[in-house]
Amino acid sequence: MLINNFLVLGAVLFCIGVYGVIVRKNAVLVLMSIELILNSVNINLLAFDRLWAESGNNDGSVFALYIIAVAAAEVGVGLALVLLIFRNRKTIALDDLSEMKG
Amino acid sequence: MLLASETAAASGWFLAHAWLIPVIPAVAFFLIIFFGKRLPRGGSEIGIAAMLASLVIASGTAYQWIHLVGSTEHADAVSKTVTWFEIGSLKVGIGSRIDGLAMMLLFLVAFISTLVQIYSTEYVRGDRRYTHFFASLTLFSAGMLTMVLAPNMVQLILGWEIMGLCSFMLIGHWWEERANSEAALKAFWTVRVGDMGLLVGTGVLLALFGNLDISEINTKAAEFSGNHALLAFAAVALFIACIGKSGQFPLHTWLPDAMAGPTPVSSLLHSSTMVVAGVFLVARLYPVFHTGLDINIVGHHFNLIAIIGGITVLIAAGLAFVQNDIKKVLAYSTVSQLGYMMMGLGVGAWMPAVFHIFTHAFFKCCLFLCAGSVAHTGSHHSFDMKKDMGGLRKKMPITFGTWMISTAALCGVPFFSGFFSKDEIIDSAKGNDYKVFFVVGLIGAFMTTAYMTRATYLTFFGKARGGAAHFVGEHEDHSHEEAHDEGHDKADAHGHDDHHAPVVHGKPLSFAPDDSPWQITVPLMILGALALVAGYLNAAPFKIEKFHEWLHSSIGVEVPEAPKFEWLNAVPSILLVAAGFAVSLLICKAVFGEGNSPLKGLTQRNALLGAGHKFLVNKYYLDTLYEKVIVRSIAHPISAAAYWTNQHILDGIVNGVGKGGKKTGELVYKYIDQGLVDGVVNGSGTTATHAGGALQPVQSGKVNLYGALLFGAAAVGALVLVLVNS
Amino acid sequence: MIQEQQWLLSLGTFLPLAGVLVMLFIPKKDEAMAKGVALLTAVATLGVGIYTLVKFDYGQSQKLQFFTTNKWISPIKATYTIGLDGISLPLYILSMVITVLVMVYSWNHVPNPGNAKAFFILMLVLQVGMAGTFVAQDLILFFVFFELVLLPMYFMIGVWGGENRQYASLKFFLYTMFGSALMLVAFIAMFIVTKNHATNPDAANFSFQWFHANAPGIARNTAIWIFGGMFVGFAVKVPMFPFHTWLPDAHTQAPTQGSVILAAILLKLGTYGFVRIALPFLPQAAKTWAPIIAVLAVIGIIYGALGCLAQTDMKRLIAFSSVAHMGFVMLGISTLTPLGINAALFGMVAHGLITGMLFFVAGSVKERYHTLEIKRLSGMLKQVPHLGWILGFCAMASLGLPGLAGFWGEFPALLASWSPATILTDSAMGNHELLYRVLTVISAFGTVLAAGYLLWLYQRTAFGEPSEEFAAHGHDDHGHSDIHDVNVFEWIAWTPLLIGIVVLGVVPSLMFKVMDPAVQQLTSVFGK
Amino acid sequence: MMLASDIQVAQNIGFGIIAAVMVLAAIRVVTSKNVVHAALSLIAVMAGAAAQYLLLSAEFVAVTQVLVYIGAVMVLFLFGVMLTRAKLGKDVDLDNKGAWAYGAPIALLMLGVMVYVLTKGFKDTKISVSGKGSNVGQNSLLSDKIFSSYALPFWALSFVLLAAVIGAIVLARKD
Repeated sequence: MLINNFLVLGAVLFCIGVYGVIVRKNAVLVLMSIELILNSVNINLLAFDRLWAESGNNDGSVFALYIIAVAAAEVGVGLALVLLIFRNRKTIALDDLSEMKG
Repeated sequence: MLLASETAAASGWFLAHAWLIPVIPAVAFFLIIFFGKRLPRGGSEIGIAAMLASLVIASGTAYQWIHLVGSTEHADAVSKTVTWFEIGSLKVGIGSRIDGLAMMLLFLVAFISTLVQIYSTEYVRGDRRYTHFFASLTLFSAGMLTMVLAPNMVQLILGWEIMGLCSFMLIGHWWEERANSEAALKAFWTVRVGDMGLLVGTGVLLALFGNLDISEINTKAAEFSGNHALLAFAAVALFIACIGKSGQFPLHTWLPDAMAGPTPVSSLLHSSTMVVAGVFLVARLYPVFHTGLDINIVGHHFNLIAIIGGITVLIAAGLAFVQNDIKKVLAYSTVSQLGYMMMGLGVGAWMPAVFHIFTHAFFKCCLFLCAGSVAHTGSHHSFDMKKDMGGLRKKMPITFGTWMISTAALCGVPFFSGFFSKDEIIDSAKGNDYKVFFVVGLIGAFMTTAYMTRATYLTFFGKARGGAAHFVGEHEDHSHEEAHDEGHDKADAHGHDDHHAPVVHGKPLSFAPDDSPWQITVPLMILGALALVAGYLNAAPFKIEKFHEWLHSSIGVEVPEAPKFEWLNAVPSILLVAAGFAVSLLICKAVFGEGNSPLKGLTQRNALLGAGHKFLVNKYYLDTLYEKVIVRSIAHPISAAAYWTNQHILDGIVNGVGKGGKKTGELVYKYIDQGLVDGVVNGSGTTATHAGGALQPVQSGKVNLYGALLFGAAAVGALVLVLVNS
Repeated sequence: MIQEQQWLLSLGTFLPLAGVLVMLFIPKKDEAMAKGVALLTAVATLGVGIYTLVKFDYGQSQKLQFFTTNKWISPIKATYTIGLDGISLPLYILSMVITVLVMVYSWNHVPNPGNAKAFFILMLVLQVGMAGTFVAQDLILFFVFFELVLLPMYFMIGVWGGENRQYASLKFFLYTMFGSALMLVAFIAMFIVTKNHATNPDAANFSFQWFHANAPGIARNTAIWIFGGMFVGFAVKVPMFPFHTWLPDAHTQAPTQGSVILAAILLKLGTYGFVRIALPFLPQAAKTWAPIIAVLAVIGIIYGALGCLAQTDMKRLIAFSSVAHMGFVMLGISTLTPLGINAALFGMVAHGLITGMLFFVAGSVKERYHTLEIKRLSGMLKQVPHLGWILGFCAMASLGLPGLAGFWGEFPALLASWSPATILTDSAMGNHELLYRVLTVISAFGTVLAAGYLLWLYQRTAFGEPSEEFAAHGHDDHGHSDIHDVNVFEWIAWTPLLIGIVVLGVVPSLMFKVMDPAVQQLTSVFGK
Repeated sequence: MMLASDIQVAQNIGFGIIAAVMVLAAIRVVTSKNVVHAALSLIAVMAGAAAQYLLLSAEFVAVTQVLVYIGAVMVLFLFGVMLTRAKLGKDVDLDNKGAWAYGAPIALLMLGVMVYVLTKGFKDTKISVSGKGSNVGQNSLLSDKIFSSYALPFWALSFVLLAAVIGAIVLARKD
């Protein structure tokens, strides 16, 4: 099976995620798009892991696991932020947040 | 630091320590700045002491140089330098390089600076910036002496610019008034325009000769065989600097305005020393100009230097006729005389031109100081000859006497110093086959006498008017008719010297009880005496060639022998001087005198003469051209356009990229913003949230845009990487 | 190579971080304590800097001294390599001096909205980034430090800035980020290309030595592209026309301290990058780019000066003058001659001192008059004589008066640009001699314009009588103190700069001597 | 020489179907006008990813993916959606107006660059997904790795998680 199958799939997902980050205004949706990006990375990592697996190298899996963990943390904090912002401002549209005062 | 060269050691203490001459005033400058205010005499004592010390060393240097010249066949410049900085093969030293020319100017500057400082103690007494005044004067002397001593172009530029700075500070000494600060700025800018040439020219010299050492440049330029066009370019560029500094046409306009400064400043900087820096530069690098501009080539009757000098002689003399401000008459006279010097250098008469620097310094300085003395004591701090002067000769005998001697010297009356230098220039122009400039010189001599006669008449003869009347004790008499030339400058009438108390403080000399105090009259007498005798250092009619003997090694190239003096040759110029005097006196009597003459009010009656007069009064409209057209167009439309471009086009692009919507032109902007974006917004029925302003749609979603920018840049970057690597 | 005291540079670079660490534990309210610790750290850092100055072997300033190299991030071949030579020494020290002076100035000038602790921490972090950039001898390390300065500056402008601070800070940040993105791409591209072509690809790493040895061998066309990437990155930072538009906004909105650091050090990171990275590694591309750089530099000189003439705001005027002055620096660099590059390096330091000083003065004017509008100011010489004189002094220095530091940046650059390096003039590569000569003349005109706008500024603000608005201004509505002359903190902060301007102006060899051997070695890649 | 097992028809078909579902679902995530639909689509993508991991014989990762992502993260998301009172129906204000105009080109540009690089770089490099390798997918190997050479990052990660938990609590607390 071609490794490129997985890699291209990863690339497609990544770009869709990028598109989402750029286009979406709702903070939750932007977070979701970021999750897409992270997942695409994971697919790549595992595909490479498989490529090198014969030589006993499974760093890819380790990395993927770490990414999942970090992603979980990120979503937790991110959503907490969104909640906080929503409580204070009654909106989570990102453009309304562009006037953060220092 | 290493001693780069030490030819000086053997030649005598003064020659080896000539570097002290500028260093002493430079140190004095800092002393005055930091401690001057606490001293009883406000720092002037430091300044005068420093200048005296400099004068002593300069005199010693001059003595030893003369001794050196006398003892050897061909005296080379004595230089002593330490390495200033080194970049690769370019080694620039700082130190002293004494030769005849430098020696002469060292002495001159130190001498006149000393006198002027003594004069100033009285003249600016009680001024609110007395200390600053002396500090600036001292710094100026340091700068000028640094330049004169320069062994290389870099030190020369250093001194040159320090002088410019001091000129700026001193012209604008009374900066509370706008006119003064404007004049200071004008002076600095105009000179700076010329300095462009100095920078570029130095660059060309470096490229041509690989060195900035003056001796080396001169040697190599004298036997130059490379790209002549490039050398000519260098010469022209450097000459532009001289035009700016020495008030040559067409950059002379700053010099008359510079009279806004206190009179001692005018007499020191703007007549006798600083303004000759341009002439000095030409004389210093004479081989460059000589070779580059084809001076003394048989069959060439014109060259740039001579042409500019010649034009300057005539136009400035023309302008001197219509001035009412005595200082402005002298200022134009200075410009005209500087024109003589340039013309002299241009026609290959190096020695007479340099000699003219020497003699001119004394008599012109003296004239300015006389004008100051008149204003200080006689005319109630006014410089307006028509309103506040007249009939002062009896009351101010010393001032009058020295003025007359200096005027005679300036006019070139035989046996006065100016005769021996100016007449030599005119003679050499003829001898070196520059016929046109011979004629120009003669006309100039005529005009000089004429306007000086007018100024003398107005100041010292006739009836006392205004401030002078008060001083002389006559009642103010308004019955005298207004002069025929009515177009006096507004700026002339006021704005000068009315800042200090109107009381005369110092003690006058006993034999002239009404004249100015001794601090003023003593320098006047010294200078007047020198104006009388200085010419005998190089008096061709009497076969005295001391000056030539001391200085000729500084020329650097072969110039034609000065034509042998014959009284017969001098006859035309003497006759013209006499004619100028006679004609002018007659006209003055008629116009300004008591009687009723048909000449009065002629310019109002005759359209042609009126137009000519107006043309002169408006200084050939050059100032209008510079200020109204050139400067204003740079200062306003051009810079505004540049700034507009910056804000709208360049920044527009940036903002356009950054905000994603605002494109380069207004049109596109409108189209997208109003048409497309707003259309979408309207369509979706949420206009309310976006009604805040036209920019709202583009400003919103910043965070996403940054994402877009980041990813976009990454994508482009990756693409470049791929392309590079494939 | 001088291998002794390898720890010295690391200490000098990272010492401020120790201060930051301590400051984190100081309560926010205890401002004096925070300021004290910060200042102490900065002074200690400067002390290390001075020790470095003393220990530096001036006889071999072309060599990297206090050199140390270590593994850093081996997977991406980045190394921790630092060293100091004659080119970086002056800037390294300058950054430390400026930080100390800015802190002294900030002692009683913390801009709104206060919070001295954060402000001083940011300055210390900035110092790490600046010093690090000048000692880094590894591209990745360089890049990290280069970017490290962005963040504190972003906050400095964005939090403590003027009315339009958000826009300005964001513009500054994004603009420079954009440039550095391309720069990073160029770095990586250069790494990959050198690695692919090298005889010993396994030894490839990001240290400068590797590139010194291998990068000049890159094929010319590729090198031109890579140089282009670096060009954009550095040119934005310099800033060169037409990438300069962030500068006036950033300067105008930044607090005084930010402006000073920005003008004095941050702009130099770009030019330093050109001298340290772009030219020596890619000489083959430099030949092609030099004329372009020269033209842009001269446009910048004239354009910046014209921009100045159109300003009504003092600080904005000074900001625009930076564009012009950095144009001279870039002109010097673009000649590829030792003289030109020496001039450029000198110009960098001189501009740092002079323009930094001008921004200090502007800040103090703003503090006293609450405005920087040139129209409203007048008669400063009468009302605040010392401040007025200092402004005049700086204006004179800035317009390139010989005897003051500014001259040695401009004049040799002009000299050099008349006769650029032979590789730019030999006919095989295209003869640019005439171009450079025309540029020399045009840029000489820039000096006239410089005199124009600076003296114009000076005349309007310092000469004349104080304007009525402020003449009787004992106290303003907010009960602020009256318009007073230079105070003691200002004197302490300014005197070293003023002395530096004079000393460097009178004894330029202080710097030329240090830089020249290094520059000679650098330009040897361009032939004679 | 190519064996039938090298072609791995079944795996390829499986991959294709799952990939198609993932891509479609992903597109829905970024285009849906309904937040809840978007979230649900994201679950589909996550699940598909887990399936792909299985295909790559990375069972442990796949299971983690299901547990963490689908089990925890998505629940969080749905909570977030509800707590921020998003409309359950269509919502017109989810996107930046006109952002697609530059979003899509950038995304496509990136995609183009990546696909080009990948196809050029890996051409027809193959991987075996039959799970026949000696040490493929062995969880013991994975754990060995994590707790030996990656032990330090593992600790660091624990701290990150702890910090995130505390941070989230601090942020989201009402008082």
